[in-house]
Amino acid sequence: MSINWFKYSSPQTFYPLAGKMIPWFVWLATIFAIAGLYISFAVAPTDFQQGEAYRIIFVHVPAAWMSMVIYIVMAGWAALGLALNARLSAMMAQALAPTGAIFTLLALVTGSLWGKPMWGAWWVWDARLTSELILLFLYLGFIALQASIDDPRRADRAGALLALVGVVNVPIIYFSVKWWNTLHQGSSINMGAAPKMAATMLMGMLLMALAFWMYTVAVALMRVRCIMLERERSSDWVKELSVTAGGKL
Amino acid sequence: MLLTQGLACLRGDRLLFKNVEFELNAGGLLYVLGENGSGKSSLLRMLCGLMLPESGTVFWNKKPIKEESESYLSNLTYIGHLNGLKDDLTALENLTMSARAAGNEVTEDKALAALAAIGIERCANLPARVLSQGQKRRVTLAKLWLSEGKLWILDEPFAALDIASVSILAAKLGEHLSSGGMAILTTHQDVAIHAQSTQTLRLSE
Amino acid sequence: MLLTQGLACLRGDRLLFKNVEFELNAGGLLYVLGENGSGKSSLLRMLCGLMLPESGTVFWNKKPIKEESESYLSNLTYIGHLNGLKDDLTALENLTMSARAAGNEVTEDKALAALAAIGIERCANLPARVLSQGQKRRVTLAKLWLSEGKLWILDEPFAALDIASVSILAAKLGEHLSSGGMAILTTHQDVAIHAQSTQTLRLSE
Amino acid sequence: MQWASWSAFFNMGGYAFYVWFSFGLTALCVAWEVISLRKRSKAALRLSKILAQG
Amino acid sequence: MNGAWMTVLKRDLLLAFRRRSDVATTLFFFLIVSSLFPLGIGPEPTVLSSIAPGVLWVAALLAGMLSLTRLFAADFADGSLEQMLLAPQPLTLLVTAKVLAHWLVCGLPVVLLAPLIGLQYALPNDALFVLIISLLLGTPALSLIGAIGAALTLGVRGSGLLVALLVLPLYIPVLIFGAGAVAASQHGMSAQAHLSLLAACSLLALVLAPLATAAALRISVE
Amino acid sequence: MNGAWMTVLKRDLLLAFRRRSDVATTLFFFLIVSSLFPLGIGPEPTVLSSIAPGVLWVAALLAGMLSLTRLFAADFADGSLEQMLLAPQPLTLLVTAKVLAHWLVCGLPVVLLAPLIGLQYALPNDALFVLIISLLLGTPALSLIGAIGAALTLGVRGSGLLVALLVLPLYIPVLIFGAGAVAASQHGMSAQAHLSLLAACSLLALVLAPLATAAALRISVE
Ligand code: HEM
Ligand SMILES: Nc1ncnc2c1ncn2[C@@H]1O[C@H](COP(=O)(O)OP(=O)(O)OP(=O)(O)O)[C@@H](O)[C@H]1O
Ligand SMILES: Nc1ncnc2c1ncn2[C@@H]1O[C@H](COP(=O)(O)OP(=O)(O)OP(=O)(O)O)[C@@H](O)[C@H]1O
Ligand SMILES: [Mg+2]
Ligand SMILES: [Mg+2]
Repeated sequence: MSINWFKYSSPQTFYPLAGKMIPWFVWLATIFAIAGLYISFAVAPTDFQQGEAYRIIFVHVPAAWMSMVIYIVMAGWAALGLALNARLSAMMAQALAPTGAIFTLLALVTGSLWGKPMWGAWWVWDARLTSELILLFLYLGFIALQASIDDPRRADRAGALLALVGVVNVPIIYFSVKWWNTLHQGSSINMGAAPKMAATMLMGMLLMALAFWMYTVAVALMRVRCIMLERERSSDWVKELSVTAGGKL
Repeated sequence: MLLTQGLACLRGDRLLFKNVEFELNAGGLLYVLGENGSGKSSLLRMLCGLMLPESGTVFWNKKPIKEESESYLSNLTYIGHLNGLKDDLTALENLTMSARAAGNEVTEDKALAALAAIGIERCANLPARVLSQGQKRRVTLAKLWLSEGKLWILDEPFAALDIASVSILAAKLGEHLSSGGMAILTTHQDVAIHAQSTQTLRLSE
Repeated sequence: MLLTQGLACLRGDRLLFKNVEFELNAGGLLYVLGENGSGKSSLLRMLCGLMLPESGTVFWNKKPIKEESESYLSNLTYIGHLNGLKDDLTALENLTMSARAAGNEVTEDKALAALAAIGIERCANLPARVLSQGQKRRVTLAKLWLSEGKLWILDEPFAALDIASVSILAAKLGEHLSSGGMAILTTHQDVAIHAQSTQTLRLSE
Repeated sequence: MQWASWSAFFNMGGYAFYVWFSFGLTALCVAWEVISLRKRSKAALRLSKILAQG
Repeated sequence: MNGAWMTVLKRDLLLAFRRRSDVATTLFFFLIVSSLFPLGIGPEPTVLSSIAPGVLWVAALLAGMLSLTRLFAADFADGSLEQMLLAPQPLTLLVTAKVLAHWLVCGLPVVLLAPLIGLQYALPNDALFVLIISLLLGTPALSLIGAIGAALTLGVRGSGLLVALLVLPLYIPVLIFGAGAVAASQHGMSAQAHLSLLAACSLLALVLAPLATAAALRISVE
Repeated sequence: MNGAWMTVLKRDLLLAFRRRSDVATTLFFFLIVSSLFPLGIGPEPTVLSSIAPGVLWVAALLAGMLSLTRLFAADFADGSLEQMLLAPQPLTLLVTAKVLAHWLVCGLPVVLLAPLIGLQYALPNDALFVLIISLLLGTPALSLIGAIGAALTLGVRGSGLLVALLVLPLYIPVLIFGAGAVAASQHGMSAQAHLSLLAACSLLALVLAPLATAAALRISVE
């Protein structure tokens, strides 16, 4: 109760605060990543069916998880920004989108790289794959919309609305895609058939997911700082900052 | 009846104005003056609720217009820089349909009378696309003769009008004010309007 | 050197002007005056060959400009209502590229000097989108300092300029004329330009 | 330990291309994102410095 | 209330009537796009009829989407949109009137033209019938969802393709159920389930899309 | 002469780089449209691979055409087009520079992205290779022909779909030879003949289209 949230939600005070938080998240991400990589390459045993290729799971699944989590978090920030007319929330939503898109892309690419040796095809029109592809389109739409509106306040609100519409649609899309696949013909491949995961594998995936998560926070904070600098370019605090930081440039 | 508190407007990264405050009561007229680009149109759009203020509130009958939206809007008549005419509809169709779309059930006769009042009944059946700039403006302004709202917000209503039409419009404004209406205008011209109380708000950079 | 015979201009179904004739020789300055909408810009565009005249001909060195197109165009510098700046390029990039695209090989230093001459070297590296109206106009006009053409056709070059820039530009025009150039201007402002021979062409409805 | 030798490790049971491409691409994306953000922040500061001094 | 709604609908229909050529353009686009495929794929009737549901639905979807860019653009440019926002009637309601007018003018003709193209693709009769029904049930959802995109991209630069990027992913469920219905009937199965889902999509869109569109319009006008 | 040409090319490329998101939109449109078809038609790999040439070519064609509306629009609005017309260099030449820039920015990426989508459609490797070659040979013709349409519709209202009407019929030969080449290689035949015809189309367009575009630009600017 005693914290004045409005104080922290002004860019001028949040900028240095974010600057202090970033190193912490970077460290956490590094530690989790080292632990996760250690488990994925040194501890986890070879899979008797898939051989070593299954180790892709340690980036694929966390990336797929993050791609979905980030979209939800992004829409949450967007909704908050729309409801409270809070600029910082909208900026956070904007800062998360590119990272979300990157993880979606990584899930797709690593999935394909896994699919080729396992299924013999780079791509099949499976429900999960297809809906991940559509998620990528949703991210790209959000980014493109914001990039093509010059007035930042309008860009924020338009983007937020789009993110919300997307969130309503994601489950519909997911189920329709599932239906589409099962009604036409049984897909010959079923990803659920992956072997029961040993605890070590789960551990590795969780650690990698945590690393990605911390990385996401750090990068989002970095990006939100850039957005603040660009938007408040002509405000006094940015000018002051740019002059004092000038020596380092 | 219309009251503002601490209005501020940010466009791009420029603060156009801040702390704009005034009170407008029945019969009152408010001029908003300033150079090109000083934020007059932005202020009027804020008063209508088309733009959200960066900070501050607009009150109608003591309540924020956000909460009183329906009663406020049914009392408001706004005419902006844009005429809102459809090139492919005739002057009469334009006037009738825009009044009806705003929830004001007017007959064709009434609309024709309004066009006559501002002196363009001759053009009633011409498509808007062939009208001259001033004639277009007058079709738009004819809406004022049909309006039942108390508050008129007009952005440069005299622009593009010839002298005769300016005085017709000024007389209409005087009549509206003397019957207890309110009006907010921007203008770059000097026009005499008869009002009980006249205020001036000057925006500057 | 520039001569017109019986120029007429039809816009929509309105005859804006007809029988416009003049002769402009080295060192000569021609003012084109008239109300808004009287056809000044249309005339200048005709002189450039951007618009075909309804009737009449424009001659450059005694030959119709259609036949002499390449030599005419390489002697011509036209600045219209529109600035022709790209929002996403910097002022310097805009200036250099537009000069080069017109076949005038300029170095960056020369372009910078031109910007400095008209007093906006400070903005050289800002994207055009963040410039003010007057600054944009000045970036466009800086082209005159790079121009090697004999004939300058300028549509309201003084609009949106502040007083200092107006006198800089007027001095540049005087210099151009005294070194044997020619200029055709439209303007609504009263600016003193030093010229050997000054003509005035008034368009009216 | 799983691996008989470093070369076995790098060979990934014959799936080297797929595994290392996946992990490598991920690392590349992370590095690119961080570097481009640093660049962007510097550019923003430089521009507002021009604005502040000009 | 009702009067304002009817007026908006009537005005848009009248305008469309005065601008018949614009309407015709949408139809031609649909026609041309769906005729391009036989040219690209080859004249084999069995192949053509097996891909017909998908191709026709995608063509309908593209035609609808591209005609949508115009839905609010003219109103935005000439100031009518501002006046609509200032009407005391709820904006959501007026939006439905505009979308209905758009559907009557761009959606319905496509529905009526589709069987003709279906014939070119050698679709059997009952599949043609299901095609019409599915388009009737599905195209309203396309118009409604598309309206959100059109409202969001008002006054945005380079908007032509941006609408596509925003709207096409949201169209996917409609496409799946719509094409699925026709394909099911082609394979002798019942199209019932798909058609019900399609209707559900349209209903949901009818409830939610006008709200979102109204919000988007308010943002764009600012 | 060469300098002006290079400058126009460089400027357009630089602008495209500064407006990356606009460029990306074209690519995404291509991606989305070609992903819609499997959703409409079904996931069966054999069916998909048999229609892949046609679908990919039609999608490339639509993406190219829709991105074309922008080719001269910005120059027209900000006055650079006037200045281009007044340059002493022949307008036809400068037009080729602009079209080349457009192709590098919108056509080439589509060519490079196509094999990726071809993989999704289960195209075999040599068909993928022919696909790339055919797109490389054919897309320049698309850009060149589309430029005529873009120039003709400058400043005309509702131009989005009008361009389509003007341009799509002219695209048909390119589509037939392009898709034909890929289909031929899929069926184990030589794609040589189709590819030569495609190259001929592009050459012909290279000779004629800039002339027509320059003429159209002069008319539009008046
Ligand atoms: C382009 C191809 C692929 C894409 C887009 C993709 C997408 C996804 C997504 C979105 C998830 C998260 C789903 C969830 O947690 O509910 C996931 C999880 C997973 N994927 Fe993939 N995938 C692809 C290919 C593959 C392949 C080829 C395999 C293995 C043969 C695979 C195995 C898995 C496994 C085992 C999981 C974890 C399942 C779970 O946690 O329940 N994926 N993938
Ligand atoms: N979307 C926007 N982004 C950035 N700046 C804007 C935007 N819209 C308007 N402006 C700027 O806001 C300022 C105020 O505009 P406004 O239309 O309110 O001026 P005005 O006082 O009505 O001028 P006029 O007398 O010309 O009508 C202008 O300088 C304009 O450039
Ligand atoms: N395409 C067109 N069709 C019909 N009429 C046009 C067209 N273009 C311009 N006009 C009309 O031609 C007239 C002359 O326009 P022009 O731009 O030459 O005027 P001007 O003298 O330069 O005015 P200003 O002082 O405002 O610049 C105007 O009345 C305009 O309405
Ligand atoms: Mg104004
Ligand atoms: Mg003029």
